[in-house]
Formats: sequence, structure tokens, C-alpha cells
Amino acid sequence: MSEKDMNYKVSQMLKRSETNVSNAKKSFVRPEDEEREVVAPDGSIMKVNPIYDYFSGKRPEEEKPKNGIVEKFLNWARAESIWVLGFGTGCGSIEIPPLVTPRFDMFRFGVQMRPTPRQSNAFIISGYLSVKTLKRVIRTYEQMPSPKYILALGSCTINGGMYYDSYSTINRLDKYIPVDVYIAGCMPRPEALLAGFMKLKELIKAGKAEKANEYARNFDEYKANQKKIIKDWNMPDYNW
Amino acid sequence: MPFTAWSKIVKDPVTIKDPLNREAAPRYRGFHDNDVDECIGCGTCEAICENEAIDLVPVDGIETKDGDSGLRPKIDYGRCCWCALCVDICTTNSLRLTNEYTWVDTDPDNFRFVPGVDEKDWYEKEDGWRKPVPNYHFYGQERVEMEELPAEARGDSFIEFVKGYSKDQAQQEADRCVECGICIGTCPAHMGIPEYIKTIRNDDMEEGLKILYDTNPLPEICGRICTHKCEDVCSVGINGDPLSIRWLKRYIADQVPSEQYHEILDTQKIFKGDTKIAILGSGPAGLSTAYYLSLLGHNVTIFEKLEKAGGMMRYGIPEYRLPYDQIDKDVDYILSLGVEIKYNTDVDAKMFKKLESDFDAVFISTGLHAGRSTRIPGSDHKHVFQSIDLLRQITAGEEIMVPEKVVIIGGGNVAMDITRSMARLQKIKYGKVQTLATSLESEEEMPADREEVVEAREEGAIIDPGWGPKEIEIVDGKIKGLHVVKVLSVFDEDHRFNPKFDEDNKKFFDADMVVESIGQAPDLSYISDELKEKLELGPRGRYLLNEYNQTSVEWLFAGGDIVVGPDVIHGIADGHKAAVGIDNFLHNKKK
Amino acid sequence: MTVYVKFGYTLLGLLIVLNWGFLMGATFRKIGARVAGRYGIPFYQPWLNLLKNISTRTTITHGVMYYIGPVFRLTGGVGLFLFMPMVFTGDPAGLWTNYSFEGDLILILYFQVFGMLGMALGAGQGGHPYSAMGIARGLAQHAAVELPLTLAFLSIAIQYDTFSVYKIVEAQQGGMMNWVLFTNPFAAVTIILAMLGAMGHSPFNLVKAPNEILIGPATEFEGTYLGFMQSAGSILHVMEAVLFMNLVFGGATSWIELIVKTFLIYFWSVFVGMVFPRFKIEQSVTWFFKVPLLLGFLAIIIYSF
Amino acid sequence: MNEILDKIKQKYSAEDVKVQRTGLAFVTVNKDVALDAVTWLRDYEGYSHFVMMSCVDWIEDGKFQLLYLLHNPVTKTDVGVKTLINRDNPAMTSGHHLWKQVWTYQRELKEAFGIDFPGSPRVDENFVVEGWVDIPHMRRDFNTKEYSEETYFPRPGRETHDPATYMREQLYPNQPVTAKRKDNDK
Amino acid sequence: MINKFLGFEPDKSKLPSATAKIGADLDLSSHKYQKIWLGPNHPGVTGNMAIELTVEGNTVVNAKTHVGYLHRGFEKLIERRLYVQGFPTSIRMCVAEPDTNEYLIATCTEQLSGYDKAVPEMAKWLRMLSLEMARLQGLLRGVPGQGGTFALGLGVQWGVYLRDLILDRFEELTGARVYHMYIIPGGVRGLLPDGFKERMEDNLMDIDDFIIRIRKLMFHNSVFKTRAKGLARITPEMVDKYGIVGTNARGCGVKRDVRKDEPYLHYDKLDFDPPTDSDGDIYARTWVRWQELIQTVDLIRQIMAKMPAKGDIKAQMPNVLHWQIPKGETYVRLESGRGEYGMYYVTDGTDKPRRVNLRGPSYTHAIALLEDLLVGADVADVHAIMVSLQTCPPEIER
Repeated sequence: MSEKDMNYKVSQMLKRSETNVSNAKKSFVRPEDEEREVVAPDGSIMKVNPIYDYFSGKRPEEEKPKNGIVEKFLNWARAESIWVLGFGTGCGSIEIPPLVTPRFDMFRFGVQMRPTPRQSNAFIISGYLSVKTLKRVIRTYEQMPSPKYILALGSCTINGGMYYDSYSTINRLDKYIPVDVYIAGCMPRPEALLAGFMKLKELIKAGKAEKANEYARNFDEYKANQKKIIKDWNMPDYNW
Repeated sequence: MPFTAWSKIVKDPVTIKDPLNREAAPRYRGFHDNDVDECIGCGTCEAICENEAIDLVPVDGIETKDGDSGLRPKIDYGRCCWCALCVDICTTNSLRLTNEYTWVDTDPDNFRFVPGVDEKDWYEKEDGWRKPVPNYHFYGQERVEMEELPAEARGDSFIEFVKGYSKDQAQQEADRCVECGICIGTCPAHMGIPEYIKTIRNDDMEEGLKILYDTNPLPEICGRICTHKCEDVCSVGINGDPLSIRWLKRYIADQVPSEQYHEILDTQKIFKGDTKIAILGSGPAGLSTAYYLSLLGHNVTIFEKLEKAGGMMRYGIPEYRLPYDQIDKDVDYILSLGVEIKYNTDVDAKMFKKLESDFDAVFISTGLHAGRSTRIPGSDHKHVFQSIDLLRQITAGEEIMVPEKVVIIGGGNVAMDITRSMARLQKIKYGKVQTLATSLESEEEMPADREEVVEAREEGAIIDPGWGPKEIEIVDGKIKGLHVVKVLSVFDEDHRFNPKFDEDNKKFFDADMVVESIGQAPDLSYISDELKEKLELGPRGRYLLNEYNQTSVEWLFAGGDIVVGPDVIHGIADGHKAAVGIDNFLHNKKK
Repeated sequence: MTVYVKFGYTLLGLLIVLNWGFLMGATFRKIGARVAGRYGIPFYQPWLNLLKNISTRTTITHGVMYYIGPVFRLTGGVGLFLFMPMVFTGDPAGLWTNYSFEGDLILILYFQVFGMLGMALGAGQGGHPYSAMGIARGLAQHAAVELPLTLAFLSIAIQYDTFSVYKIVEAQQGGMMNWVLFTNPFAAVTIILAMLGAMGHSPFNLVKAPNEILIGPATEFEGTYLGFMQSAGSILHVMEAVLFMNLVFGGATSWIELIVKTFLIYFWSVFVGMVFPRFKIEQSVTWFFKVPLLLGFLAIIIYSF
Repeated sequence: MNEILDKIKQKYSAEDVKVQRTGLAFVTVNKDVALDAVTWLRDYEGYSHFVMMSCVDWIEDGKFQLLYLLHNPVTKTDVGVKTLINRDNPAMTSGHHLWKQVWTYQRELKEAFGIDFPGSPRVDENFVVEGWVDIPHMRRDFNTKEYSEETYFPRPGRETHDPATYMREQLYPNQPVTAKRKDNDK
Repeated sequence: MINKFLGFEPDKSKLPSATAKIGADLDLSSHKYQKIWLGPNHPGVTGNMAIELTVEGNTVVNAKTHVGYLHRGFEKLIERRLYVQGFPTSIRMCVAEPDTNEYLIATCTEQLSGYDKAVPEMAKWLRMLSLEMARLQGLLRGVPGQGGTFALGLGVQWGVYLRDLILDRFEELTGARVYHMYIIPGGVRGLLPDGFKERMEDNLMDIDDFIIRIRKLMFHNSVFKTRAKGLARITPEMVDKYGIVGTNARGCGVKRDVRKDEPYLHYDKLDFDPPTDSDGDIYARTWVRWQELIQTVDLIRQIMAKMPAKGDIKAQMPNVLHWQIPKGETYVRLESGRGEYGMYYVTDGTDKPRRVNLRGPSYTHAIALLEDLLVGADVADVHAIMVSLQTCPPEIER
């Protein structure tokens, strides 16, 4: 975002806080990204909405599991090959290095780290999430291919943890994205994290880790919650 | 050369083979455990928790009783940060953290549990975080010592020997309070104890006085002689000395001169209606009722048999414990609210009947002024006295017999009062003390306050408990002494009074005078038979009262020692309740 | 022998190569883990990863080239395989010589670049700036690797007067001393050094460095595409090793020998890669343009005159 | 140390000079000369290390207290130059030219307290919060707990009991709490 | 204006002009530049932050640090907490080396309430031990971590393993692995457990071995030298201008170490000399940190040898539930693994602090300094530069 845009945003923000019109429609979208009508070369008028391109606006769809034994077999493969996104969203990510190093070595359990959301199917929310990060987490989560799983670490994701009264961090993760496994602790030890992975494997093998479909099913509800706290919602509703 | 790193390939991996069952360090701060039998539900853990992770909840199978709120901490692992401040401040040392650390769940609502009550598999783990020892405390463990006159200086006079706290001392003592409120529930009058202790810390005596008068119109008196049930249950006292709540109350009252009372309590002018209420007896219950009824706008008349107001507080408690000027301070303030008092007025049955027609309601709190006798052989001798009579005479300034040797029968506070009074009188008269007190109960069971016993011994009196009086030996019309036998047990299995004696184990106490102090009885002769029939009786022969101390005769209220006691604070509580009850009664009647 | 039997054997060979590629990859990850002091992944992990990847439900697309990118990459690997004699049996039309023919060395050189170009197209359409950046780096480095490698290949071709890999292998039979390693040491050393770049291990793996850029060309690929790419990568790794085995280390007379030799050849790049950090792209280009290029020229000069 | 404090008192009529501990002193100067004092300390007295810039909200006085904390690496002493600015429309001269990191502090203070530093680079950009529409979050009148409860819905189902109240309810049910006093004007 | 008050003219020629822009003003629509984001979801970024890079080909022409992804509003939250409740909150301000925060908040409250003299001797030594152990575990990640930025993962693997051993010792001593919550206002929360010193010595021997290995692996490594030497050079002139502290300053020859300059606890009783180097580039900084690793191991040995066998661990303090501190303010600093780490603490006479402000070294290193050092650097070096400055985002945004 360029400086000019920032200035614009901030001036908008200050204007609002000065007049204290909290109910007025707020816009954090940059002027060039706003939905508008443009005149095409042939003189016709068409509507453009730069933030929403064709795919971004598409709702996620439920993807039904395959039948019987096939799905079981695939679930077994999925369970034994969990690729975790390397996105340290909070302080719990300090316990990730011990997991990939000799002391705890989670590779032997089939768990590996991947750097990009496209290639990962598990997301560790390592503790508290500030609203600013939540925005990125939602974006990242939506980019991950289904079936995808979320492990939530620590008190912060359950009920706010230490930051229950903070203006910047969310209290309950399950309001914004569906969570498969919660691990108690502040922060949980690597051993607890491994136990969480074991639990996740169990769930996958039992075919119970279908939270990505739940997200698609309750998409509107999740979106409403997300939009309630992300005041500057300047991204597409769904990022594939 | 970097290639030397390859030498590691021949070494075995250092990985932990089975990380899922690895034991954490012995001091590890894992999940909570609570010894629910030790825990009293004081809620200090809740107060110190910076994350508001702890709730106090009622738990099945744990009943609320004095000193135990019946609540137990419920911990929300959606909040906890495992700082263990709750363990470090736990007043009972019942809370601890085990070194278990794995809890994986799919439902976020499951992460709440009551440690020690809800089934969890880590309770059997011995290791884990406990409060560090030694000298690691979050609040003072030792009571600030109250300055007292030494036994030598106080033994020969009736001046008050407890000096009271200085400001520093009081603040230091008040600082130890953890504001749990267990005491509030236990105190019969439900005084706002933590609140007024807080005013001491803030050095705001006016606010403190207001809080005191909310529930207790006799703070000077209570601050000295209250039986302090609150201190017995004080959570600070479980692992240390209990807070000296009584002295702190006295400190507040002492700081405010009586002239300022009206101003502070905003009672220069109070509303008076046209209702009239008679109160029999000006003891704590009577005064308390009078106070609150006055505030409620009623005209109160107190009928007092004796010369001065105060009842047992004045005539039962010796001056060294409760100086008369302090009684006057409290009593005068109450009387100054427009309470009419008629001294030297003995209400008999005839007069009582008149009261019924003259007044809208009557409150009786005539107390226990009749001593009980042991009825052993020789107890009808003229030199066998009732302690209650002696104490009254001492207060009234009458001359009493002070012999060289005296034996007191009884182990209660009144017995100690008379013991210590007699010891003082002996010291004054003879320069030495030859007072002996004996009781049925053993040393541990004696109902008297521990400090009373200790102080009595300091002052030279002999306390020899565990003996049952058999006979007072009288030779030539003069008392020679008291025969006693060893008591095996005082109460039977059902906790009923049923003493058993060891007849072979005998003892003889020399005495010129014997004082009986085994309890008092009410004198309710003023109640006519006609009325008595109307009154419903509850268990143990007492009049049945509702929660407002109202008898089954709706205009008659009762309170004080005749109802429950003997105890000042119960009397005050009764007075308070009765005042509200009378007010309600009159209000309804008007309708 | 009909065409169909030959084709069957080719497929079988591809299967062996693919599985050996997976197993070798897992083995080297285990060896690396051992040096670090841990156990590492199970041996069967790559197969599971493949299964998992192709069972991914979501499929996204950025356009046609995005589909074709991994296919190109796979084609690069399969192409290398198709024209590479795997096991030397003495028979030029033998079952395991695949479709080797006179001049296949040139085709193989082309197929080495082919996969990379396909990746470039696919990654480019993926639209992620990191993909573009990674592929640009990859192509730059690949060019730097290819130059000394081509020189060494040329030198060997001149040495044996043929562009047929089969014939080069044939010429090296009959004892270790006939290997190019000893008969043409300059070309051999050039290849051994340039091989580090071709194998894509540290210090020459900036292309897919997760730290410096995200993960390079593969950033946007997921699911089946990623499975494809991984399989292609495994095949490529084995085939590169087979190529160097054939050119420098006397080829293989049995599958066992092939497996041992490719393992050792691959181990060389791991041996270096484990303990060296990675070069930046200009540094690696400079490095290849120094010693390997010089040696390559030397090898040519020696056999040209 | 005392020497410098004397000088600063003399030159900038500093008030409220307090030596907190050996090597650390705080002075309060007028808003107009605060940056001059800082510059003087940096250029002439060797206080060349800029430790931090901070702000305290004295809401009851209607003032923001800005602090420039300087360290002298030679004498190992610290001087905190404080200045009070008005809480309504707060603004302060920018000091970004003095040290390279000052603009960051000013940007943070702008966001957290709403103090403006005209001319400071990027002062209007967001620093830590994004899309903030409430009053600046570090001001004392911003209640973070209230905000959190309104915005982030804490997990329901929790209830607690006060031991004193609960005990009274259990042990002495139906008992009146206190006698309500009747007032004169009734 | 200035003359009126001062009678002197500040040397303005040394200063950048007052209207200077931070960063270049680029025309992005020229298509010469591309904008790429490094982070927050990026394995190369320390913690959770983002750098917005404008690149021209492979070269960075402008960089902007974006923080706030880890913002929790600690300073606001501590204003709502009692003095004793501050420490569990404060330590989460930096996850890499949390003990420094514990010490700072404890010392600030002690100084302002006048209990700083009452802290028992034993507690002081234990505080020092935990601080040095924290430094050690930080360095065990940091030193090989610099190699890790250049993809030398092996050193990281060994280092993090050894760090884990130190965390085990922490667990024994303090009861927790990462957030120790050990230093409390008035003292510490536990004595050394039995056999602690022996087990610690075992680990230190392993670390000695590691120190030699890492030297061979990193500092004798030609590729590492090629990449690290001459990269992101800090000159001594920059030190005061940017407020550079700690190993970053010592790497260019400016010897600043709070432990030496203003000894706190019992650092004056220990024998050590902070290492320096003159080059100021990444290699020099890493080299200084490697030397510091040796020194920290030595310091821990010294502390364990010199500390008393037993003693009180906590001073007698007022009841924590209503502990009030009179109005006052102070600034306390210490030398963390990343440099001067300080806390400005204001009390107003109530039972809660008025204002707590943390001065983390990353605040200056990762914004003003990093943004300037990145200009002209290769995109592939961004991560290395960021790590070499020991960026720790949570202490920037708190």
C-alpha cells in the first residue's frame, strides 16, 4: 500500500473517530479498488469490482468424501502425511523448532513443515491472533487445499487466554474458522503438540476431520463473524 | 573444514524415543489439582488470577459451613496461563499444579473443570508445582503483636490492659487481609469486615465507621470483647496467624472521637414517625434494635432494670477488658438518636401487659441474669456465690467479699472473667493471688477463649481443668474447700452433656469461698401465663422465632442472650434483624 | 521382440526408476537426519506424500499453462529416461537400453532444460511473484551449469567419437580403468563439479529456497500437480545420476549396479550440500564460470588436438 | 550529573528535577524548548544515545507527558527530558531529524495516543493496529476490556460466586442485609 | 528561536533536512519496480512480521517494515493488572528471551516501592543465573540460526537440540519450558533443585563441543564467508544515529554492554569482557555472538561456582493483592542477548501501574536500521540481514 493510500486511509479513520459516527458505512477500500461503473471503449457502461475477480467471489463448496474403503485408504495416507504450514501466528510457534529438530523430531510421525499454504493441509494457530493476523490467517486458510485441518494451541484460541481483555486479539477462534483439535497449555509443550497431531491422525482416519466442509456449509455465518471484527475488510469474501 | 560435521553420522540419534509419555520436571507447572477437603473456597485464587480464569462454583457433596464457603475453584483452560500465582497465594495450600501437561480435545467447551472434583487422570501424580518454601509468602503470615500491659503491671488494677494498635501497626495488620469474605458469612451480624479493613489501609476512618455502623452499632464494645468467630475462620489463619479483626475494628472506632459521630454518620437530624416501640433490656440486642429502629423512624423506649445501660456488657464483663467509658461512648451515641430510656424500671407481668397496649411492638432482650447452681452438697452456703452476681456487684461498685483463697467452678469466658477479677482483687488486698478455676472440660475442650486462659495464668490464677465438683466441705459453718473427681469425658457419643467421672481419682481444693460459673438462665417471669400459652415453643424449650426474630405473637419480638448466646455479636445481629422485622410488621399493619 | 514388449519393459523401467527415486530421496533425508542427530522420515513417506497429494479434493487453476507446467516437468524426466540406456547388456537393442540411439546425448541435454522451461511457463502463469523470481533464478543458474556440463559432454563425445550414450557406456566396459573418470579426468571433474548444480542441492539450490524466497517455482502448485512434480523430480534425480553414471562411471551392467552407482553419485551432492550453505545466484554463476568452465575448456582442448 | 541538571535548570528553566537513582534523572521543561534541550544535550553534553520516547496520559490533568530519554555512553548517565502537552488536539514538534529512529516512535505515539507530529515521515501510517476506528488505544479513557467483550464475544457459560454472599445465602437464607434508613425529607 | 533560549546554534550540517522522506519515492507505475511482500506468512521472516519490498530486478530499492501482527496491547493490559500480576503478562513481550522482561518488571516495581535493597542475596544470584541461561538459549538458536538463513540447517538442528537441554534445566529450576515466570517482585520463585549443577555442567560440556563444531561448520566455511562478509555493514558512526545496541554495536567495534557499563545484580563480581569485532558486517556480528556463546557458558560456570548454597529467595513484601506504590517513574535497563533492553515504568500511587513502556532493541534495529540496510541488498539476503540484526517482532509492537 503506498503512502498516499495510507494517508487516505488514516484521514478517513480520523475523520470517523472525530465525528464519532460509528454506525455510518465505513470503507477501507482504496479508491481505485472500489466498485464503480466505467465507460468501455465502445461507449457502453459496465460495472467493475476490482477486488472481486471471477474466482475470488466464488463460494467454497462442500466436497463430499469418496465412498467407503477408498476414502478410508486415502484418509490413512492423509493421516500419515500431514503437511503443516510454516506460519507462526503467535508465540506458540517458538515450540515448532524443537519439533523439527533432533529432540522431538516430528518427521518420524509423518508431519512436515511446508512454506506455502497451497501445499499444506494443516495449519497450526499458535496461540493468540491479533485481528491484523486473523485477516491473513483467513486468507491463508482459504488458500489451503481441502481437506485441511486446524490445530489450535493454547488458552488464547479457546477463550482468549491471557489476552481476554485485549482490544487487539480475538477470544474464540472457532467463531472465525473451524478448528479440529485444541491443545491446552500456555504454551503447550512440544510433547503436547505431538499428542495433538496424534489426535488429529485419529480423527482423519476416522473420517471426522471434515471441518473444511463445515466451513463451506456455514460460510455465511463465518463471514459475518469475520467481518464484524475486521473493520477494514478490503479483500474478496473468499480467496481460493 | 565443514565436512567434519559428517562425523556425526556414526552417532546415535538424540531424539526422545517416546515423547508422548515423557514425564515433566518435578517442579513443572502442569494441570491443576485441588485438595477439596482442605480447600475452604476462600477465592484468593480467583482474586489473584490476572486472566479471570477462575470461577468459584458450588460443588456437589461439599456443604457450606462456617469457615468453608462450599465453593470450589473452577478453572477455565481457555484463560489460564499457568503462572501458578493461584498456588502461591492459596491460603490453605490445597491448590497445586501437577506435572501433567497433555490435554487434547476437539470441543473447546470442555476445557473447564473443577480441580479435585471432576475426574481427571493426573491427580495421582505427586510431582508438580507447589508453593515454594521457605519464606515465600504473598501476604504477611504473622500477626502484628498487640501491645499489652505485662501481667505484673495489670494484675492489680482494673485498667484496660490491651493498648490498641498504632496507625502503622493497624495498617500493617490490615495489609494481611486477603479480602476473601469467609468471615462475613460466619459473622452473625455479617459485618463488612474486608471493607472496613480496607478503609484502614486507605486511612479513611470515616468511611470505616460508616461501614461498621451499617451492621454493628456497638463497634467500641465489639472491638474489645467480641467472641470473634470471624477470626476462627479467617483464611489467613490457616497457615499463619489469623487476622486480628477485632482489634482492627476497635482501631477504627478508637480513631473517631464521639463528637464526630453524628456528622460522619449523618444523623444530626433523623426522621421520626408516630410509632412507638418498647424494648426490654438495654443489652447489645436491645441497643442494636433501638439504633436501627431509630434510623427507621420509630420512637423507641427502653426499659432497663439497672442503673445504667449496657446490660451484660457493663455488668457482666470486667472493666479491665471493657472500660466503662467506651461503653458509654457507644451507648450515648445510640441514646442521642432520640431513644428514650427508663432506668431502674423492672418490668413485671402487670407492667408488661400495659406495654402491650401502650406500644405498637415490644422487643424483649432481657438476657441471662440468673446464675445456675451446681446443686452439689454445700452449694447453698452463703459464701458460695454466683459469678454473675459478683460481676454485677463489682461493676456497681459494691463491696464484695474477697477471701484469701477462692475456687471458681466453670470453664467458660464468664468463669475466666470472675477468675481474673478475683485475682485482681486479691492482689490489691493481699498482694498475692490464690485463685483457682476448675472446670469439667479438659484443657482442650474448655469453652473459654485460649487467650483468656493464658492471660489468667499470667496474672497468677491457677487453672486446673478436668475436674468435676463433688462436694463443698464445710467445717464450722465456714467453707474449707471443694472436693472434686477426675472427669473422663464430658459428652457422650451423641455430643450430649453426660459427664463420666473416675471416682477414684480425687482432689481437694482449699477455699474460703466458692464461685459457681457454670452458666446462666433467663428470667422471663414478666411473661404472663396467658401469653406463654400463645407462644410457640421450638426445640430445647426456646421460643420459636422467624427470620426476623418475631415470635408467634406478632407484636412480640425477642433477641439477645435469651434467644441465642451468650454472645454480644449474636445480640447485635438479633437486634438488627428484629429492627427490620418490626419495621416490616408496622408497615404492614398500617396498610 | 515386438514393439509392445519393448514398451512394456520401458514402462517397467520407469516404474523402477520412480520407486527408486522415492526410496533414494527418503534414504538421503534419513541420512541427513542422522547427521543432525534424529531419525527422520520413514522410508515409505514419499509414497504416502504422493497418495496424499493426489487425493487432495480442491483443484485450482490459473490457466492452461499452469496445468501443463508439471506435465512438461514430468516429460523432461520421462524424456531423459526414454533415451537413456539403463542397464548395459552388450546388446544395443537390449531391453533396458530403452530408445537410445545415435545422437541421444544431444537430446538428453535438451531434455534437461525441457523440464525447467515447462516449470517456467507453469510457474509464470501461477502469478505468484516468488514463482517468477524463483524460476528466473533457476534458469540463470541452469544456464551456468549447462555451459561446463556441455563442454564436458562434448569432450567425451570427441573422445569416443560418438553422441550415443550407449556407445560411450560400451567403450567404458572392461574394468574400472576404462571409465571416463580415468581416461578423461578433466571432463570427469568438470562433470562431478557441475553435477552439484544439476542435482539442485545446496549450495546451488536457491531456486527452491524456502528462506530466501518462498519455495520458488512450486509456490502455487498443490494437490495432484504437486504430486506430479514430485514424481518428476524423483525421476529426474535418478536419471541425472544415471546420466553421469553412464558418462563418467562406466554405466551399469545390472539394476543392482545401477542402484549402487546412482546412490553413490547422488550421495556426492548430498555430501557437499549437507554442510554448505547456499550461494546467491550471481555467486553460483560466478563459481561455475570459474573452475568448472575452465576445466571444461581444458577437456575439450586436450581431446581436440 | 548534578552539573548538567543545574545547567538544564538554568538554560531551559526546567522544573521538577528528580534524580531517580544514580545515573538517572528526569526533568520537565516547557513544550517550546523541549527539543532544544534534547538537541543541546545531544550535541554539547554527549547524550548521543537516544534510548526511547514515551508518553504518559495524565488524564486527570488533561495533559500528555512526553518523555525523551537520552543516554550518555561516556559518563553512563541518563537524562529524561519530559514535557507536558495539552490533551485536546495534542501536537508536538517533530524530532525526527535528530536520530534516525525517532520517526518510528512518533508514528507509534500518533497511533496510540493521537499526538500529532507534523512533518514527521510516515507519521500517519498505521503502525500496529489496522482499521482502528475507536479512540486511540493507549489513552486512559479507552477501556480495553469493555471493547474486547463487545467485539470478541468471550465464550459463554461462566459464572462465579462471591464467597461472602454465597455463604450468607446458604447459611442464613432470607436474612435481611441491612436496615434501610429513612430520610428526613420523606 | 533556538538562539533566544540557548545562545548556541546546533550544528545542522550534520543533520538530514527536516523534511527528509524516509525511503525512496518511487513511481511504481513505471513498471521498472515490483512490489513483493516478505511475510507475514513466510518461513524466512523471524516471528510474524512483514517487509514490503520494492525491488528492481533482484535488488531491493525500498523496504518498509510492517509490524502489528503480534500486537496484543501489553502496555495497556499491564495498566489493568496488579503489580504482581504484571510479570506473567510482561514476559510474553518477547518469546525468544522472556526472562529479561521478568527481571525488568520486577526491578521497576522494587525500585519504585523501595524494596530493591530488600531482595535477598540468593535471589540475586538466581536471577543472574536465569538471565544468563536465557541468553545462552537465545544464542544457541541465534548463532547457528545465522547459518540457517543461508540454508545451513545442520547447525540449527544441533543448536536447537542443545537449547532444548537448557530449556530442560529451566524446567527444573523454574517449572516451565519457555515462559518461566520465575523472577517475581521481591525475589525468585524457587531454589536450585538437587543435582542441578551437575546436570547443567553436563549440558555445558555438550555445548562446548557444539561451539567447536559450529566454528568448523560456519566460520571455516567458504560459502558462508562468501555470503556473510561485507553484507549489511554497520559503521561506528551509525551506532548513535540509529540507536544500535548490543552485539550489533559490538560487531562494529563500539563496545557497549550494560553488564559492564552499569553493572546490575552481581555482574560486577563476575570476570568477563564483552567481545567485539571491527568489520560490522554479518560475519562480524555472528562471530561476536559466537564468542559471546563461549563467554556465556563461562559466566554460567562462574555464577554456579560463586553463588551461595542457600538463602532466602524472596523479600518480605506487602500483601500482593493490595500493594500500592507511590507516584514515581523509573527506567531500568539490562543487557539482553539482543542488546540494551529497558523498561520505563510510571506509577501513580494506586495498586496498578500508570504506564509501562518497553524499549526493545528490535524497535530501532528492525525498523529504521533494517529499512536502510536493506536498500541495495539482494532479495536473497533480506532474511539474513533481518536475522543478523536479531529482529524480534513482539518486542516492537508489544
